[in-house]
Amino acid sequence: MDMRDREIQPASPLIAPDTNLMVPAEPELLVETPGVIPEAEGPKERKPVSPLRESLRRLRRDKRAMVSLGVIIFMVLLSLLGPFIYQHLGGIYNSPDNGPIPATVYRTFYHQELSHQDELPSAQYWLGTDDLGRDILARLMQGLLVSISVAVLVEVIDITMGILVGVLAGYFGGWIDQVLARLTDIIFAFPGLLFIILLTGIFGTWADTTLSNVPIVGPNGNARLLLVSAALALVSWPLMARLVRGQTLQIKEQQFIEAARTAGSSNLKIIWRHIIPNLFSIVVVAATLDISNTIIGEASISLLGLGVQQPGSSLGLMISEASNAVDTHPWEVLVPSVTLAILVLAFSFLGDGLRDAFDPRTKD
Amino acid sequence: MPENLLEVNNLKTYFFTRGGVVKAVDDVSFTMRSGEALGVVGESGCGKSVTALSIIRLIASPPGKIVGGEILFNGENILEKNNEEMTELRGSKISMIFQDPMTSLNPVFTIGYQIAETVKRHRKGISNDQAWQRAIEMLDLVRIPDARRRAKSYPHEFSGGMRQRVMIAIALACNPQLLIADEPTTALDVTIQAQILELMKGLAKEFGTALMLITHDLGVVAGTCEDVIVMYAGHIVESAPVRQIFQTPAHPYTIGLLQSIPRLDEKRGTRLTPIPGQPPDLSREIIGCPYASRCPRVQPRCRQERPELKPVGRGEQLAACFYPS
Amino acid sequence: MVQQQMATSTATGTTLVEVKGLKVHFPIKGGLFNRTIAHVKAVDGVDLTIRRGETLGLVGESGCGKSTTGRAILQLIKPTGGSVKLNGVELTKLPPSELRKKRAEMQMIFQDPFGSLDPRFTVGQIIAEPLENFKRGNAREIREQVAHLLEVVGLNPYYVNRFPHEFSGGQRQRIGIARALALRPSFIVADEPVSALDVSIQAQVVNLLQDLQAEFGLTYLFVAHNLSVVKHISDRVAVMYLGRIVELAESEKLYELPLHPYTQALLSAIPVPDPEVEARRKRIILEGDVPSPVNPPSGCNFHPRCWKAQQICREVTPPLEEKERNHYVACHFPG
Amino acid sequence: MIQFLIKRLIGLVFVVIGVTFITFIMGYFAPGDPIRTMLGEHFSPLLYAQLRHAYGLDLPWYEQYWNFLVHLAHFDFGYSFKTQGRPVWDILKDGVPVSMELALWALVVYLLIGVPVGIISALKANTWVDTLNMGIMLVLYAMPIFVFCVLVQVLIVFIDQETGAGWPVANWGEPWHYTWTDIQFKLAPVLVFGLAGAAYFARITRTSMLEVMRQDYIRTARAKGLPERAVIYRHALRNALIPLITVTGVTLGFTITGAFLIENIFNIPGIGTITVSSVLDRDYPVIQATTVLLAFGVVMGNLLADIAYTLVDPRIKLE
Repeated sequence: MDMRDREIQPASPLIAPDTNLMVPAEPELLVETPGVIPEAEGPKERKPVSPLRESLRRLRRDKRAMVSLGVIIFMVLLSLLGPFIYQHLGGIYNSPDNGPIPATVYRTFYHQELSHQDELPSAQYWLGTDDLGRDILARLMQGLLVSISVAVLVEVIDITMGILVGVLAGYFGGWIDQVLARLTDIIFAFPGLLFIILLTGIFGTWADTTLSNVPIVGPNGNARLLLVSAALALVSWPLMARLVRGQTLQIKEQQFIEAARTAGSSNLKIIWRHIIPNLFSIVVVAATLDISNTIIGEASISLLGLGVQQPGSSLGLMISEASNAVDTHPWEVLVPSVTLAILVLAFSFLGDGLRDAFDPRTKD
Repeated sequence: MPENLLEVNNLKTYFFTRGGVVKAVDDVSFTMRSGEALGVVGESGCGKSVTALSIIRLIASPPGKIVGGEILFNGENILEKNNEEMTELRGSKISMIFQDPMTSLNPVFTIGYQIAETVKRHRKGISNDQAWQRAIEMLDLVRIPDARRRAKSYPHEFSGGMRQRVMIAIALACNPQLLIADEPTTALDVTIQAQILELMKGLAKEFGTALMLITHDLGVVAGTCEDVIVMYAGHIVESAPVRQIFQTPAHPYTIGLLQSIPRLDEKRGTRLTPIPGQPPDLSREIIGCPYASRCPRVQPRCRQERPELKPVGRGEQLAACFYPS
Repeated sequence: MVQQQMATSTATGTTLVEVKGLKVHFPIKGGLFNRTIAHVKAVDGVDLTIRRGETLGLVGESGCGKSTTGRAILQLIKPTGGSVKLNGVELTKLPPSELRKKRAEMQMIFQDPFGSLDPRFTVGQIIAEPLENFKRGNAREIREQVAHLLEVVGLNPYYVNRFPHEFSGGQRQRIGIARALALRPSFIVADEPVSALDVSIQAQVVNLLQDLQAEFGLTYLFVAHNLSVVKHISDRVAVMYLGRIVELAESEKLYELPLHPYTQALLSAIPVPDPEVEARRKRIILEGDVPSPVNPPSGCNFHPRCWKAQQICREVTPPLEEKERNHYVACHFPG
Repeated sequence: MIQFLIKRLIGLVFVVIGVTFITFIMGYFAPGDPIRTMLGEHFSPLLYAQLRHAYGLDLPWYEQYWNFLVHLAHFDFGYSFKTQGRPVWDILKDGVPVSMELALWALVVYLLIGVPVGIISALKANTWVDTLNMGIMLVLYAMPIFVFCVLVQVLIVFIDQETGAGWPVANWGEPWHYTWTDIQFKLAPVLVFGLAGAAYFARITRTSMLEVMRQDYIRTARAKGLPERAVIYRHALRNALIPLITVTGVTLGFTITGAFLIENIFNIPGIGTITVSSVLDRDYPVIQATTVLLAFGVVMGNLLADIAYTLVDPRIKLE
């Protein structure tokens, strides 16, 4: 998971930085200058095209990215609204163990219906049940909710810290830059997953007791999610900061920064109005690609038994539970695996699409 | 032996891009004699580099493609040659040097190797040692001091001017008949430019090589070339011996160019006469003369018909204008 | 006639900018503990006075420190040493807030028409930025000023909401000029303002700069490597070599009678678009490259390439002295 | 060169100290008492005190850390908490060869598949060959590695059921032995691991190759009349491979991280499995040791890559 981040490091000679900052190398062959205004031409009704609008237009033409965006929106809606709709669509079931129970009970992700173990999809359980008779679809939707919440939480921290530290380090240099450099050195030598394993492994039981009182996320064995998120954010923000730092250094060298200083703008204003808006595209791309890492990271931790605990659900936990019986019930391991793969691929494709949209030249 | 070393007839090189077809070179014809020094002048985007790359058949394809015309080199049409025959020709009969000496040499090979490689490629049966000796000889010729030792250096150990000398050494190593120099001094300082031009001129004479010098700098042409071609928007607008171009320019664009650049020997207080507007977008269809929108002498006819390159009555001078001066 | 008037007016003009012993040394880090192991002496003791209303050309080959000099005068690069006075006020010792106020009086026009405009700002925002910083009016007044400035530089105010990438190089350079004019500065450093433009567009911008100077009474420091353009636009020209000024004279005089060997070589190296002149001219072809500013040659730093060099040139740095009236040269054997 | 090495070695020591310090601090502040866990419900206070002293846990934290560093300098990782008195090295020594074998073969697959696929894609850029190649590589690259493992397992199960073959879905053979049974065990994990990395290498190689093919010196090589073969394999490839050296160094981090999951799913008794179980058991000395080993491996990998880089690229001087 470390490697994914590398691919967008500006330090690498392979990757072209934000186009909008670049002078076209070969004007003679540069034919795609979007409609330069000819001097002879009088004022015409034509909307000004901002670089952002231009990028979004390119993104809309990218089928793969748009399908991915659709998949992501669908998964988000599924995880948020899915359980309520799903529980309304089922009738009363007469359980041999529990008597008559409504769908709001047996279609929850934690209800164990031992009369229905290891079943394939049916009208009652749309995606079948697991070895404890729990509804796989319900668990899947809960797992998605976990993945997406962790992703959002981690990215918020990641972007905030990354921009804050990265811009300060890049713009002012000095001790912040030194600290950041040392920090990223250590993180590169300390494989992210290993660190997260240590943190969650060592503080997991503590989190179970202390953090389970936190509202919303606390109950249902999800207490460790906060810990997992914190751990994921802790290893991802220095990389974001390094990326931002590199980009800031590049923007800082642009003449428009010097021009702003000549125009009497203070450092704060230059950072706020010139540096940060120009970081927008690279941060959005990096964050989108990083969501994939975060989701994989959370799933990996749960897979290793250090994340979400029973009776909670997570895609990683589902895979881990089902993989013991992969030779007898492959269906149970396929469902969460494929869902996870689709979710992660969607974010990767969207990230790739965003990168191309912001910088059409990378697409060769 | 044919009369002309090079004869370009109705050359058309287009670029097929998402934004449309860019007619970078559109119906260009000219000739070069053996040993002649020809200057091709024009602003960026006028098609001068594309013309040169078409002659040596190094147009990046896609998006570029030579869609029409013929290029006769020693009477043979280059456009009909296959790839293998073309590689035989490149570097031995036709050589080319490029604008940016900083990036034109491969950073991981020594200077000597890069010269010797060309020699090895084109001289059948030459030994590695002999090729290396030739490399050192060439480095001496382009006046790189201590050539024997410097041959083992890598490009990054050389300055821009020195690297351009190495490029000249590579280009001339096999005694080519034609040397195409695409803005060879644009990236260099004036004092270095003077060194390089002097060297190139001298060596071309010595080797009997015809020189095609592509530049945007009219001054460079004036001191180096015998004949001049002026290009604009993919067309040749004027061609003439160097003295005529500067003394009696016929095309309004040539006149405009001459009046818009400050001269070192001008009297103070003179004012420049700029050419208004900017060159046309080549991805759009141009009807009539491409210079019509900027021309001070424009007539209705110029906007409808495209003028052909015709003699303007002063010997070898040709201009593509209905109303030449 | 015109010529003479100009000469006298510049001769009597009062001093606007005074530069003394300006030095800019950039440290090179390296070694085991990333300590400074050497300095790039980009600017190494420059003295200049710029008179009110004149254009002083600053010319030299790449790496000679001419752009750094311009930036150091504007305090965009902190000078390592020396003094810069604008209207009698010492700029190098001003605290940052005071310096920011001073920026209204001194502006810059940049080389790169692509990189000098923030791609995410509209033309209006770009030109309004200095006006907002200095609170020159409310939103409506600033809008009016921006529209006026666009007209002044020959652009249609209709395009105020367009983004830089929708303009050609020449048009962008006009936008940059409008921004520099916004605060009505008295002094403008133009750093290679036309070198990124096509020849036919260069003349448009050069003429515009001259017109604006007449209209607003501007003082220019015109930095460029193209001596023909510098000579055309400047009243006086200073020639730089390896961080020092080697010759300074009225532009006509410098061309007619250069005193420093480097200036002579430089002038003779510039091609003139006239085959007759080219055929007649005698070329001085300099040997070798410009030495590294990390380790400049001792004494007169031009001596390794100079055909007149004597022992004294290797040992003693010649000072910039007035050898003729208003003609300064730093050479032991001028002429 | 010497100066560069010294500089890098100082950096290496710094990083190892940083890594161990973080791990140590985490262990020190971890909730719970390892000795108490070790002794179970019933114990005498005397025994408790003795053990605490034996493991040095009664010292202030800085002394504990200092002792750890001193021992580390002698390659002494101390004793395990879980299995009392067993040296940590004794626990690790079975896992290390297994993990190294897995990583080494995976690296071979990275290079042997990833690099050629990347080159082919770059040379056929934007044709169907490229699109297909890169489509597959993108999926392999973006998919979580353990999902890939699981899918392969499902596939093996399916094939076993259909053909009656007894291909194993888990476990590892004898390290560095290659009988047919060993190969059967090792093939799936190595391929899964290798292909995931190969996808990354293919992408990097393609980008790098395309970048190089655009360079001016490639045009020069063509203008010299070199045949396309020489242009690509002599002039382009040599330059395109330079960034790959750095990537290979960086990949070690990925290889280690990936190994944790692969070993978990395929039930391979490597260092990853040992780490995870020692974390679950809170066996700090073992955790410390594995962390140091892995961090050391990564840093050494980067160092070797740096040295290799300078050997290939004449522009870089080690200063």
